[in-house]
Amino acid sequence: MIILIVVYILILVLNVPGLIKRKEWRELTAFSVLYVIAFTLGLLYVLDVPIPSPMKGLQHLIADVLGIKYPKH
Amino acid sequence: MFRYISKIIRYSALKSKNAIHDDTPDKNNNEPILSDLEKNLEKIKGVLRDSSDVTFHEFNFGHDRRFKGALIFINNLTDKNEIHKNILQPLMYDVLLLKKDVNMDFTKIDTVRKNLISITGTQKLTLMSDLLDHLLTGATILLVDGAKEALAIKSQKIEHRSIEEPGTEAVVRGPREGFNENVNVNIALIRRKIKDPDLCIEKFNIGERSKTDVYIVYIKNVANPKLIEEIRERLSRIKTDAILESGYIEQFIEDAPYSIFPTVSNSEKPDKVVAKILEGRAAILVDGTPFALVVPMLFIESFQSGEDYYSRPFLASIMRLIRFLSFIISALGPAIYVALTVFHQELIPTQLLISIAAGRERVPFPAILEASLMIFTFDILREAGVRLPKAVGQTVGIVGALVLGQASVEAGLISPIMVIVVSSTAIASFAVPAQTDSGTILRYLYLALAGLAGGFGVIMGLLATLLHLSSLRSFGIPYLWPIVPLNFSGLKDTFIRMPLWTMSKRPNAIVWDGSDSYRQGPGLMPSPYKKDSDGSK
Amino acid sequence: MSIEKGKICNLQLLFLITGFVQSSVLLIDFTVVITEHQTWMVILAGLAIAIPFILSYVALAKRFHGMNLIQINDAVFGRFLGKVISVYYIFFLMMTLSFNILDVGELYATFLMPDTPFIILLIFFTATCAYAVYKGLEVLARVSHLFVVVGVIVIVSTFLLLIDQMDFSNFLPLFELPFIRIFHGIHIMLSIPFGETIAFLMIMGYINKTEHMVKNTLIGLFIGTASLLIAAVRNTAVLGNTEAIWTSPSFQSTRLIDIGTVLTRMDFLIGIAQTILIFFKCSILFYALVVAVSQLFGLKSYLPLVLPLAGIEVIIAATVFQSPVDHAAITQDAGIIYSVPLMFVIPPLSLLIAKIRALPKAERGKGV
Amino acid sequence: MTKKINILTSKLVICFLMLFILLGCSGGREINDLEIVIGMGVDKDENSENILLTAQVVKEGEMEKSSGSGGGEGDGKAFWNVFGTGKSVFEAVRQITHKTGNRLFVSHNHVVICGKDLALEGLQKYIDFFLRAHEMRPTTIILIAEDRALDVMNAKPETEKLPAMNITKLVKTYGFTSHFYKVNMKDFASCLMCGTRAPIAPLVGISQDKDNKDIYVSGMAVFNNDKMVGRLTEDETRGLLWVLGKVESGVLLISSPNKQGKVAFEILEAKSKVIPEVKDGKIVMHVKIKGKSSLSEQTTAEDLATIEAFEKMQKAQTEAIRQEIMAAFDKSKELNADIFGFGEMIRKKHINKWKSLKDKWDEIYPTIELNTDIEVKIQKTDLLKKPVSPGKEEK
Repeated sequence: MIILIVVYILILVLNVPGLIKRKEWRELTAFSVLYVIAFTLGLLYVLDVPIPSPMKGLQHLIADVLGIKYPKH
Repeated sequence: MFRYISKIIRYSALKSKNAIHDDTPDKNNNEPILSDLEKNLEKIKGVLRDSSDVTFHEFNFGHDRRFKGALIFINNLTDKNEIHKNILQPLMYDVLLLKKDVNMDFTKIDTVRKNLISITGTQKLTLMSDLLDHLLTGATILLVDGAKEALAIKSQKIEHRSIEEPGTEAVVRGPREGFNENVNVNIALIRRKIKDPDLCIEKFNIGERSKTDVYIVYIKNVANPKLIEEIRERLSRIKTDAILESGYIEQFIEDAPYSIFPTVSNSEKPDKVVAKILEGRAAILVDGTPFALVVPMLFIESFQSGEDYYSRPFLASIMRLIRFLSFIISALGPAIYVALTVFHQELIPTQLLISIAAGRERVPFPAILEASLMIFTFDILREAGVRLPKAVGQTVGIVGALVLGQASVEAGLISPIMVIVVSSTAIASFAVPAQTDSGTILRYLYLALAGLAGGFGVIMGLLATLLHLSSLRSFGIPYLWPIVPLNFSGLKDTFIRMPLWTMSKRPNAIVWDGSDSYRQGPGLMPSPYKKDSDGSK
Repeated sequence: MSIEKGKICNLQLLFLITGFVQSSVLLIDFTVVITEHQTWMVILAGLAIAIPFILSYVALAKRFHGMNLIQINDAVFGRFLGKVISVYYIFFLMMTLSFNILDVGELYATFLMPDTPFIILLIFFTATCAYAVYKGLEVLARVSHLFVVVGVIVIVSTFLLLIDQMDFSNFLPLFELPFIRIFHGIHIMLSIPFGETIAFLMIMGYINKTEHMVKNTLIGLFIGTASLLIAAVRNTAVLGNTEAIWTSPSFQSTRLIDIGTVLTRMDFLIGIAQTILIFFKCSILFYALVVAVSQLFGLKSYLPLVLPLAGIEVIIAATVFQSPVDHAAITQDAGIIYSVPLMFVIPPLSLLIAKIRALPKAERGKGV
Repeated sequence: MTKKINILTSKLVICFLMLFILLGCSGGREINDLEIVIGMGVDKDENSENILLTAQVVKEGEMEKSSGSGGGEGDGKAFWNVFGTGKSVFEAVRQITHKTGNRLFVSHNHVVICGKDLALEGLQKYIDFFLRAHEMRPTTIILIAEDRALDVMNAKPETEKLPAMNITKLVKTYGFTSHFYKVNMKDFASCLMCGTRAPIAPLVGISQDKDNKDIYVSGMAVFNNDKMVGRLTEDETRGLLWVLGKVESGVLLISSPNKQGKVAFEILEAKSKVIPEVKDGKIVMHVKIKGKSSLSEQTTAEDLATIEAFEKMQKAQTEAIRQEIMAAFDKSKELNADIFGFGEMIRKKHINKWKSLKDKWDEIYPTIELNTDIEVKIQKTDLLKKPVSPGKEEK
């Protein structure tokens, strides 16, 4: 938990000042969006909150809804 | 955040530097030399009022002693004999040999120079600052009343060591001479090996206070003009107060100041420097140090020794492979040991594992601690051994060997295998002198990684090192050339050394397309006898 | 405006592709369970089928020189649809990258260092990949031949070290399995090493000369496939009928090395070599992903996105599958089905549309 | 720009290093904390359903001591046999930690010895762990004890300090006689998985002479599926190995041409090829064996270095080999265990016919015919041309 926060603060420190100095607001926005997602995911992981797996969803969609799948061998 | 802090530091540094500039007393440096001798002398005396080693010698000369002159020099930098014999004597007495009616006008400095001074290497000066510069580098300044110019006469007498065999880079076969602290001697040593009009020696003067002479030495048509331009540019960018050693220059011009790998090589041996100049590199000689810098540096240069080329290629190739191996051992030895014994015991053959385990039975520390302790002790010993006088150094060595080798094992602090690992690592690290520093740092780094994540950590560290190395450039040349990027003709002189007659091209990363990139023509492979030769058989 | 400033040369492309394909040596294990001793056939068939598609990627890259996949999508399918397809691609790249990171994690968690926490291995590994991406494509391309050399040495040396344990009658009978299994195997083969080369569409735009691209791509593919083939042959010849029971046959076969009493348990060294190869693949994928995302957002530099994306990838890799069993089951099924349009439909389709609309000329000014 | 990146990356490196230190992960184990297991034995526990697992742990100190200071016999056994019981192998392995205090380190486990009672009951449920555990080597040698594995593990050999190492060495050098064969876990599993092929494993026992126990390996245990059903004698084993082409060397004894004594040959090389033939339900296996041998010893005084004698001896040799093969074949029929893997061979060559044979292989196997074609050439007579005998003139 603490490690996670430290790491993410480090990431922030590494990237943000440069972006602000170079006035790259678009980059900053993209960075912040991804940063927030990454931090949220990390936090959820550390807190043991189950994170939905996109592949499970796909499997469900493709195999059960669309019915495309290989037979069991 | 770090960036802000560093900015503040940088700013304050800049400010303090400016402050130094403001304090300098010679504000009037750029004033011209006046025709009034008294005033000139007054001014110079004003600037150098606290320097007790400056001699001002005023005298009259000419047939009727109507010309007034003054000699200014620094006592210990100049050769008094020379001044007496070749400056004062002609001015005051030999002038009398001239017929009276010649009536020269000795208020013109040119007339004085051409007719009376019997030393070569004189220079006319018009500015006060130039005058001071020359005076402080050891020239004798001649001022004549009525002339708006001064004459700087070279009469330096600089004490220097004789040419000796350098302490580093000892060879079994090859020239024994080494550079010394006098840059003029060093240039002479180079000049003596390349008798080519294309050999260029460009002079720079760097250091606000030290005014150190720095020379770029290269061969026109062989070295890439872009490289030379880059060096000039980087050298002229240096604004510092003193250059005491070539290391100062190195740190101001290197490509990757944050890298642990050096991107500028140095050498004490003229033959080595000349060989590199002939490959299209440029040497930077700095007054006051026997170490010449050579740029650009390639990583493989660290593994090449001058002797490789003097001895026949077979053993030289094996030796070179051994050097590569020793670098690997020196960087990875303890890390591999720790990774194996802590994480991957299954890789050790059973019998060996059992004896390692038996050796470690009494050792209370974890392997990582044991290893770092041992390496640390070794580094202490090394540092102490280098700094101490020779006689004491040996004692330290013996004591150290006993402490490290025997006592600590018997006391159960260190396992015998660890002693073997660390000592072989230590020995190996000296096989590649150019990379000893980086090897030492890497050793600690990899050891830490090995202790944390075993072989996985080490391999990740290696990958990062590889990527770092291959992203480095030294004056535009990829550092790992010819391995990364791959160059087959360059590989002839990498892991093995091919015979000299096969390497007819200079390294093609360094020389540029328009240059004379061939060392020699093809077909130089020696053969017992030629068909057409009419000589003995 | 292209994001990457470095240029790569043709020979480097060859090595990049070789290394990319070669690094799937561990991943043929997904196929082995299904096709057993006929895996080698499946690899060859996969290559044969994949070549036209990969050539279509190359043709696309040549046609839109200097542009990457995202730009091509925008150019071909228009602003909106292009963006949708690009997001699809980005999802694919993200998933593929996380699977590969996970593969390393599983390799270590199952075989080499089961006592070390899984997530830490992932972080270590992803951090190193991020470092590689920071260094840029040019550096990666420059060192690519070293990775290929490591791969070839490892694969060939394990083959040679195991040669006395091989029983080539294990390949008999030649045709035993029902066709559907072979087909399934071919599909996996097509997707996992070959189809993933779609990531190269993010890179191919930066090649300085387009002349020998086809040739070099093909040679790269052949060398890479040869490595896979050697590994598959080794596995089958050594493991025989037990091939299908192991969690990782490729790895198990190297565990059998027993030369004298010293050269045993080479598995860790092999594991390291595999790690290096997968690292190479992951770096390429990561690079493609980062560039794709920053292109989608229209950024000038991809560097700020590296670390957040690395963070996301680690978590995805850690949570996407519950266990290797899950991993294998889903990869063999939905994992290869969802990406079919990306690999085998969209690129040829874009090529076709581009041809009909004579696109690159009209769009070049915008793309460059 | 690039410079900025350089600074950034170097900071990045520093940060990751900090990260590593922060995480301070460790999955390592100090070598001192290892209990190095070099051999394991599995037996049935006397009174219950449990199994009794013997792990042979090396006592490193003892190992070093005797090698360092020469003699010093003392009571110092260099190994420690620890026992654990449990319903499964893994449970028993973990049970052992109650006695050792450390987890067992089984990466250097060289042999697994199964007790006879266990083998009779079926091995399938016990070998899983030995293949699955990541520390185990698939090259671990498997042996069947003639009685209890525990006794074998306890025997203290003279030259080697560790019984398990001794057994490994014995098995690995099977080639001197080819009277047994090295079977490792992976081979055993492979046979077991095949369905038709009968797994085999060497048998190990102890011979009590005077006060010393010696370990010996001879013959093979034959399994049907995973249950031990019988054993091959030494000659039968070699018969089996002839067919499989695994004979490396060995002594071949025949009576001399004049029937007065014996001649011993050393087998130098042997190759085999088996061609299955399926003709209207009848299966004939053609075994072709090619080999080389050298005359190593003779007990008679006759001059054997003649062309005629060579011919006769070669014939006798062929006959001896055929007998060995047939002995093995008959035994396998008797046990109805396809130790040769004929079924596999048929599957590989005649997949279509195999499909119909597969289900009733048990019934078909005893009806298989074996056709041998053996050609073993005598290559040399070593250092002597003529026998060491006083009466040359007698001839």
